[in-house]
Amino acid sequence: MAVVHFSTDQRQHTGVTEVVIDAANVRALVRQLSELYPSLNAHLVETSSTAVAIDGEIIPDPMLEELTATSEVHLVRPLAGG
Amino acid sequence: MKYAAPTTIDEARALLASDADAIVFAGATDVVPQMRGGRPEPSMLIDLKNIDRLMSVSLEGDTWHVGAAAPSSALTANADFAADFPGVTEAAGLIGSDQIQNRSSLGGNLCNASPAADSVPALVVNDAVAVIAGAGGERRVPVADVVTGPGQTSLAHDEIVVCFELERPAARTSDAYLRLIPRTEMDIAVVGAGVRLTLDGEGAVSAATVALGAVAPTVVRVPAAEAALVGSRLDDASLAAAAAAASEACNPIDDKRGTITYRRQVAGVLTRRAAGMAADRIRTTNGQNGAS
Amino acid sequence: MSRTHVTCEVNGDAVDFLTEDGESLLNALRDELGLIGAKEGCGTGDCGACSIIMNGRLQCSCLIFAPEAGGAAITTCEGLASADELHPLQQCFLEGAALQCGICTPGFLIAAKALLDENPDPTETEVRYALAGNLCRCTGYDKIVRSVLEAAVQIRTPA
Amino acid sequence: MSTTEAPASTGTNGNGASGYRWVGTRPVRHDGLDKVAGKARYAADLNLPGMLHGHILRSPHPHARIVSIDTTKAAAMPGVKAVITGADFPEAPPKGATRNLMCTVIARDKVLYSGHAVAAVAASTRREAKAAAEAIEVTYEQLPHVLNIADAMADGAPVIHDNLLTRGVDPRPTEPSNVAARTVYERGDVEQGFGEADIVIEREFSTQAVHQGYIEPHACVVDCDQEGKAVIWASSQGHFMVRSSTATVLGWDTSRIKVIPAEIGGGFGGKTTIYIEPVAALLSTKAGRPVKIVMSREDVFRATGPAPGSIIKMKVGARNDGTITTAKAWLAYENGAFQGIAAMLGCMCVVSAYTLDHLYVEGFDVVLNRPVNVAYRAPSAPAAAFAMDSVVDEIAARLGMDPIDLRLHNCPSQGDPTPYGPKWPMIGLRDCLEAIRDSDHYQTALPDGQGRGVATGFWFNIGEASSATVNLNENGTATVITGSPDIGGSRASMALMAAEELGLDVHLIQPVVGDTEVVGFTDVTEGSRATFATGMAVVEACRDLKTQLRKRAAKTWDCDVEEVEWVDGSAVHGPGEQEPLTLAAITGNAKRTGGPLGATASLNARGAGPAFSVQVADVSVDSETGRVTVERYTTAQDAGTAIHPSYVEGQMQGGVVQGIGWALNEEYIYSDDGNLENPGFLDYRIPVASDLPMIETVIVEVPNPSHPYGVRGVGEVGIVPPLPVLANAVADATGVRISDLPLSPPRVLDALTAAES
Repeated sequence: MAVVHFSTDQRQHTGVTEVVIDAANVRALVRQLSELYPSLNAHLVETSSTAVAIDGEIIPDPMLEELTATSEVHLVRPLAGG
Repeated sequence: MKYAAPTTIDEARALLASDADAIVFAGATDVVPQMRGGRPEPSMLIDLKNIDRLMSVSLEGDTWHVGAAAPSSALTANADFAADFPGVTEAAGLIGSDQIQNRSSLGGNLCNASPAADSVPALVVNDAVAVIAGAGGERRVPVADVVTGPGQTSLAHDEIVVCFELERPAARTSDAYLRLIPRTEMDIAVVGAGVRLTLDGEGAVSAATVALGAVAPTVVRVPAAEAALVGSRLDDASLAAAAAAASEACNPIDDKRGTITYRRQVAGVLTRRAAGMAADRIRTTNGQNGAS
Repeated sequence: MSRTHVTCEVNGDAVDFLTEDGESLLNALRDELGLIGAKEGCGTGDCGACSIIMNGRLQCSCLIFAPEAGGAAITTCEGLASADELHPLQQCFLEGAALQCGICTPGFLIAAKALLDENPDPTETEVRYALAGNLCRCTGYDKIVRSVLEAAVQIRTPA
Repeated sequence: MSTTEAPASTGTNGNGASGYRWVGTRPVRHDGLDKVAGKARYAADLNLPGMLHGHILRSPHPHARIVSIDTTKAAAMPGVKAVITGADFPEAPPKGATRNLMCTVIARDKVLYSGHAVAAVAASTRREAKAAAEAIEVTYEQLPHVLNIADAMADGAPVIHDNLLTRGVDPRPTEPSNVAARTVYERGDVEQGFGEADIVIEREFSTQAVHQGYIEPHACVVDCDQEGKAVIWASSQGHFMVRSSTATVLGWDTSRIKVIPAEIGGGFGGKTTIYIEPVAALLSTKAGRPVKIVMSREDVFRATGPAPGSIIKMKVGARNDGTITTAKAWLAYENGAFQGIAAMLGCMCVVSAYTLDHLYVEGFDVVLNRPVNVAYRAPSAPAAAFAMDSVVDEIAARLGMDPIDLRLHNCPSQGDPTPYGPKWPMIGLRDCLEAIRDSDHYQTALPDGQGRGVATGFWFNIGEASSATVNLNENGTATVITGSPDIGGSRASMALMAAEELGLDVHLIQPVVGDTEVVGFTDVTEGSRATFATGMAVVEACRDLKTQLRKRAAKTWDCDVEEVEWVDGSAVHGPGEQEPLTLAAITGNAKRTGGPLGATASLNARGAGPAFSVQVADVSVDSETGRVTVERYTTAQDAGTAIHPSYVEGQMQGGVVQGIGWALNEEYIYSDDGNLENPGFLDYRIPVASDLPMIETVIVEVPNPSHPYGVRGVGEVGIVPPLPVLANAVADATGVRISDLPLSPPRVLDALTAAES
């Protein structure tokens, strides 16, 4: 279970600002989001939003990341630094 | 490319005359960057630093002889010279880092013919004369007349600047040189201003020379600023008039280092400040400086 | 290009090498003598990473044509330490964390030595101006300046 | 400085008063002696037998089609052993990051900036290689170029990539443009926010492209053999990156390549990518000899990643009590020749130091005929902070509030939402603000004629993958091998953490940066991650070793391992029936108890702690010449825990001074014909020692709960505040607010003159 928050861009594809998803990890969560919002996945690829922030931490390779009932999830782009 | 290290002026001149693509150098502080920057490589590098006369700094009678290849640090380390020409000394001391000052020379600074050369305005206000060795012997040319344009001099290919002659200043005379750079060191002058003043016994200016660098293709003497100073006691009005005249005399360009507007504005400011510094130097030495 | 056989003294040793006439002394030191302490950061005398002391004067070796070194006495960073002891400047740089990436360090040490040889008791301002020809992009100069001032104290008052 | 309820609460200002024996102390770094003795080997310091020198020919045009390249003449020149052009490299895909990398290394059909690599030569000497490269005949068809954001975004602008369709615009455009992407972050209702505001300030800001300015130019030596194996000695922020990127550009399998990390002479983000390694590798393959390439300083400026310039429009509203009600920001960042994420990062950072109920942030990434953008310490954050913290400063002045009080009033804390969505973890912004407020500097009255400025800075910090191997030697010493190049003292940090874990004197630990074949995969040293993430791997390996050491002791004592504790570097028998066994005693006896002891840890580090810095400066301004002098400077930064305080201070001071350079004098200056006019340290003016005062530091320690010692990265955030700090200080000194950087003398004097009239 996790609460997924959508950014302004993403809302155009979801129509909602957030959704509660019952998923054990990010891969399962993304699968369910794709079913719920068919155009979202292409948008995420398009915007390179391949990272996920879970409870504030941005994780660049998140697919197998486990989720808890209280996880707050944002779909974001990976960062780079100097 | 061939390296040559002549020990006499004649030898150096003969080498230069033998090869149209040969160049002379002292510190190479301009030559090396120019070669890296794509300027054609010379066929011969004639090193002038092994010729004694070009390396010496000496006072003979009332005339200072400054070797054209002597490093700037030879001037800044010479307390007697610095006392006579604090402005020339500070100009030489502004050319680059300590590393550069141990190589850069007044001859190179002049013959590189950059409009922004620091030492040239300082030499010009002191009526310095360049001694030039050529086919017909030596000739003496006011420093102001050596550079004819950016990168251009009045020297023939086989001529070499040997030294600079500066007459010791008259009593109650001193000079100053100021430049504007964005950092505190290592930059090329955006504007440079040299001023020499003589004060009379009453503290009024009896003689003044003003020269600006980096504000025109060559160094600019500013007679109007000099006229504004002469007869004055360096009051605000005459200093402002000199500053305005200096700004007016500028013929600058916009480039990566500064704008036309900026250079004009700052030329006036530096002229005023350099005049103040020169006057302070005369007052603090209580007229004891100078030759007589 | 012509070549010149150069004989000189480097860090107290008599050495000789063959160099192309237009080559820099920096490249000769590095390639012919294997003295890699001096670095090329710019090749135009603007960064000081190639600083050496030649005939008692601090200079950028990238601006010196190698044949100019004939008969000269040269000190590079490699010549600062003795067999069993670092130069106080080196020790103070280590203890004062005055280096990060270290590429500019040999040049700073040489420039600082040249300063302290002439002025054993410099002010902070004098240190800053004496080192103005050496660029460091890592440290902001703070710890370098402090370390030079500390070394000056140690050299003036040996333990 | 301050401590919180985090697990590893540490001492004050890096004085080691923390209960740790080694962490927080200041030993001489392990690689220091080589570096002060001139013995440390950087990539350009390596010479191999038979080595050739490579030289790269670069485009003199900012935008041109390559019609033809004739290498015949060059190939016949003396000493030449190999000549290559873009045609010798694998074809690049039509778009994406791989194309951008491949086309940065060498141009294909078009050159996209002056300095773009076009061809290369390997020859026996540097001079021969250069002469031959210059003899390569390239025919160009020049194309119109764009050099700045306004021109690139204008209708009818020359299009650089004919397949670049703006991302983030719905519906997606069908015609190409120079706008690579649009990014939006939004919360609440900004109009409502402005409605609630008593004052609204709207300003436009610009910054110029600046270079990282590392003193060591890029250099590498590559030796390819007849079996197709390549050994690369490279100066980079990550040798595994060099391996994978070189493999990508050449279409090689990574296992063909071994990368040996040379010492690195500064990076600051600029060496998180490659330029020359694949070129040298191909030349070496063709010539059958090792090839060295060393970039000239001019080429470093012309062809390697600067940080982008920007235009930022800010509109901020606040109530009379100092509450910032809303912010609206429009940001456009230069991307160089290839699309990047500069504006996206700027959008994420721009209001991060403030709690806002209403915000709208829109960013545009814009491609230009300039070299590719590469990271530079907290990329994109400095320009963003310049805009926001300039406006905030103006608000404070208008409201008559102390600028630190105003920031404290709007300061986010743990659990508040970030502007980009997720919630803040534990952060130290408030602590940094208080540290500056309470500093001697801020408490000292401003000298007459000077101006004082304060500002904040934020940077994410990142984790990523790291590996470490720790081997215990038979004499009781340890070797710590990591894959993180040591840019500024990280060997010492690794050794200190290992010393703390193992209870071993830090000088008995030898930290080593291992090549790609001796240590596990490790990401680039970027995002302030080395001490955080690689340190975490070191700690994990050491903890594994401690378990092994306890087992060996249990075996020796013939007791249960649960009865053995590891205390201060020795195995201690809980029941007290045995004399403690030192680490050296156990390793000396290791063959009898099961063999040598070693442990490896590889991990993907999680929980990088966000970094904040707050800084204050006093400046004087020469009102007649516009010269700005920094008279006093103090920086406070949240380090989490300072492992080696001297090098934490060093990172803080170095970042500040780079920021001062950015604020005052550094800028890329292009001529109208698209050539860089200041590709050297003479006219690209990085600060020199005499430009600066001492940079006073206050290490704030709000430990990061995700790291065993509480480490946050310290490498980047220091560069963020100086831009607004100095602009605010100049405004305070002169009464004139300047919104275009750099604050160079002509610009400042212009502004002062304009304000007078």
